[in-house]
Amino acid sequence: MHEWALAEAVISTAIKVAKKEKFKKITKIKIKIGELQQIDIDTFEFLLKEIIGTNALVKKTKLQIDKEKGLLKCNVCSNKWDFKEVIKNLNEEYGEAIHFVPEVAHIYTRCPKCGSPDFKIVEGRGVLIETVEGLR
Amino acid sequence: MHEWALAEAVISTAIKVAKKEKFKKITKIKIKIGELQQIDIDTFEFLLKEIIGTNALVKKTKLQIDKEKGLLKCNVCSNKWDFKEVIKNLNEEYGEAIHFVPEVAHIYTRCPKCGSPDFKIVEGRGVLIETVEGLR
Amino acid sequence: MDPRLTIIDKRLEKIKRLIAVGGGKGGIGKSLTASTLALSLSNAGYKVGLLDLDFCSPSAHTILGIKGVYPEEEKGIIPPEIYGIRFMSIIYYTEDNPSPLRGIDISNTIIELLAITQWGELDFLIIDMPPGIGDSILDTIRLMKRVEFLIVTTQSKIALATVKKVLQLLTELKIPIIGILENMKLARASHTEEQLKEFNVPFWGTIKFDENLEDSLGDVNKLSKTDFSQHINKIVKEIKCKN
Amino acid sequence: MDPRLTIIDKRLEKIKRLIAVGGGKGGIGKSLTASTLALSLSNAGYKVGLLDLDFCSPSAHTILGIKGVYPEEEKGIIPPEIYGIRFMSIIYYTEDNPSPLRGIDISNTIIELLAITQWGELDFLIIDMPPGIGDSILDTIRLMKRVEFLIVTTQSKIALATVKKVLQLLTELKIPIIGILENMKLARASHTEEQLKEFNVPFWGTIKFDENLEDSLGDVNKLSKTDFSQHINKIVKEIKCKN
Ligand SMILES: Nc1ncnc2c1ncn2[C@@H]1O[C@H](COP(=O)(O)OP(=O)(O)O)[C@@H](O)[C@H]1O
Ligand SMILES: Nc1ncnc2c1ncn2[C@@H]1O[C@H](COP(=O)(O)OP(=O)(O)O)[C@@H](O)[C@H]1O
Ligand SMILES: [Mg+2]
Ligand SMILES: [Mg+2]
Ligand SMILES: [Mg+2]
Ligand SMILES: [Mg+2]
Ligand code: NI
Ligand code: NI
Ligand SMILES: [Zn+2]
Ligand SMILES: [Zn+2]
Repeated sequence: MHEWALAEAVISTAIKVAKKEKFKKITKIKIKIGELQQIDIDTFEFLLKEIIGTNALVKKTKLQIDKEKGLLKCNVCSNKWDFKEVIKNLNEEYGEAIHFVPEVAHIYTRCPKCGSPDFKIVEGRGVLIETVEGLR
Repeated sequence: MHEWALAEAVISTAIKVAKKEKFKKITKIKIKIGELQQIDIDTFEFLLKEIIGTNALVKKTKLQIDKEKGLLKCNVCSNKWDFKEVIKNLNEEYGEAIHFVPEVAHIYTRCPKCGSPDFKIVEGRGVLIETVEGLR
Repeated sequence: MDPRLTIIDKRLEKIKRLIAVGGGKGGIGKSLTASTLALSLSNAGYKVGLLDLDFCSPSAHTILGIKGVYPEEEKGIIPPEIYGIRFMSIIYYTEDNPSPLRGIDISNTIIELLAITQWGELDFLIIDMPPGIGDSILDTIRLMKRVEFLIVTTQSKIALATVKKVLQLLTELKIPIIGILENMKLARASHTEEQLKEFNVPFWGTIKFDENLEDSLGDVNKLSKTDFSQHINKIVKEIKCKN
Repeated sequence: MDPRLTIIDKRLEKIKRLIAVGGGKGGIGKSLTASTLALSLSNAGYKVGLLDLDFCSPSAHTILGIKGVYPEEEKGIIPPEIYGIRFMSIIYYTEDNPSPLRGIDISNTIIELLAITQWGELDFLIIDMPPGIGDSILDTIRLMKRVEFLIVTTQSKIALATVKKVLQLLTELKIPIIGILENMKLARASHTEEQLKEFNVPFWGTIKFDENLEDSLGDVNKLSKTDFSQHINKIVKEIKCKN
């Protein structure tokens, strides 16, 4: 459960935003989880709630967690592809490495069109906070 | 007049686009020139026309050249600033170096708020083609 | 918003000192210095971590002969402890494969590792820097706010030209530089100390070029007996775990 | 749309061969090899260009003793010619200042230099690569489509580990590798040729570690008399300007 560290990062960041915005309560945190990181949404929600615990600022916060498609684009041939197609045939060990550090996709996968490791992770890399909403 | 090389790149690219799009004539090329590169628009237009010469594909093309503000953003303190403010007090020699290679702005200028050389050139770096329009 | 950036301070909060071993130029002995420094500090009884930030040429594991270990997952990543050193490296995820990472990927990898690694309490975190003054050094400065640098150089004018640039940059940015170490000294006279005097950084002495050093790579017992390690041991006596 | 990308092929079109000197690891002698190779090819009567792509530690000008020259502006940038070598380096724009460039900036600088430099007709363009397998090597491969690599290594297991990764990557991408050069050989036995045999790349011999090489840096006359240059001269006899 290394995802605990990322869940803690999400809650810490939301609290930091709340302090800056002078929120008395955080009503909603919108989170995107990129497919490269292959984090189970239910698990992540469970961890977020565990970390929130009894913290009054976030206790009743609605957690919206959406998947973000893993979109890759080749710097050599401009081809774009979906990480979902990659993961289907990916050795489990490599998938696990990408789960920890999404950038190692450059090591274990290639552009399906031209074979290059030189591609951009356009979206769907990892955990992002889209919005933090609250009441002042 | 090193800008000739960049003007040639613009016309070559427009012709390449025209061939791909099967244009018989290019009617308009919309160009943006970023302020970091400090290229005079009239000069650039003159060079473009010189390169176009009698090439039928581009001879009657309308050239729209707009300036793009040089926007920089600090990776350390998130401060954003305008390159126009920088250039006012910049040693001429440094400005000339940035004219050739805009990235050397990281050598001769700093974030005005925190003093860091670690900033992003968000926009206004150099010469870009926005659109190439044509008739089939 | 990138939530990882907020949590890094917390991940590093129980580390007393962060020392990055740099110099800008490649092949001057940064990795050997970082590795033996971590080893020597650990032998001196300190709690030590070692973070290899050279993702293209990770070398600390080769120098210390570390293999077959892997981090544990527990509220993040817990680096395995070898010779008393908590050791973190990209090799756990890349193994021996080439890692063609552009700057943006290097930056993201550094951020990820710093966000998920649970170092716990440490007296020292030693950071082995790659060559260059690009993403790695800029992120080290940006994300590890208390970082101090130990600078390695050789007497060659090629190395000195680069080391001067690194010293100039760190000085301008007011990053503490704890010392300059001259490595691979040859029989010919050297003017390194003199040439770097203007930077007002303590000169931590000279390590000779050692024809036989290669034999000790990968074997910590042999490594500790080299003149290189002996010199580092002397330095360690002068370093305090609270700055 | 970035217009610069379209014009690069044209800028390189009158160059017969492009040879990048790489190896992944720093401090193995890439710059010394690239510089003496350019010099030797020029002395052999070829038209030669030298492009220093190490923006953090540009060294070719230090090795060849080039200073006080600057490109001319004429439909782009015309590199100054010294010892018959058309020489292009970031130093014209950075001078001796530290260049804190992230990967994206390195990439943009390479693209800009390739788009504006008017090399004219050349038999050889020699490219001095920085360490790493990041933006510089990826852009070299992407933008200079006919590039071939000359790989430098030392006998150290630290260098070999990285060089193997570079060879693996280039082989996978079907980039021609014209030779492997072993540099800085010490008295101890070396198994470099054997260890890299699997890559099926011509082994271009071994250059000994030379205690006195440093004295020749910056002076092309002295440089041409070193064993290093002599070895490169022998290699040059085997290289043809049309592949
Ligand atoms: N004092 C020394 N004597 C001989 N060889 C050395 C010495 N210091 C380092 N080396 C060797 O030089 C090479 C580069 O050292 P390394 O620590 O990998 O440098 P860097 O991390 O700066 O690239 C390695 O092969 C290493 O074994
Ligand atoms: N054969 C050799 N004998 C002694 N010193 C060498 C030899 N080859 C290179 N050097 C020295 O090693 C250092 C690194 O060489 P350099 O060409 O800058 O390597 P790189 O470009 O791979 O970083 C320089 O100080 C150089 O003078
Ligand atoms: Mg897991
Ligand atoms: Mg001008
Ligand atoms: Mg190293
Ligand atoms: Mg070099
Ligand atoms: Ni996990
Ligand atoms: Ni100009
Ligand atoms: Zn591709
Ligand atoms: Zn700032």
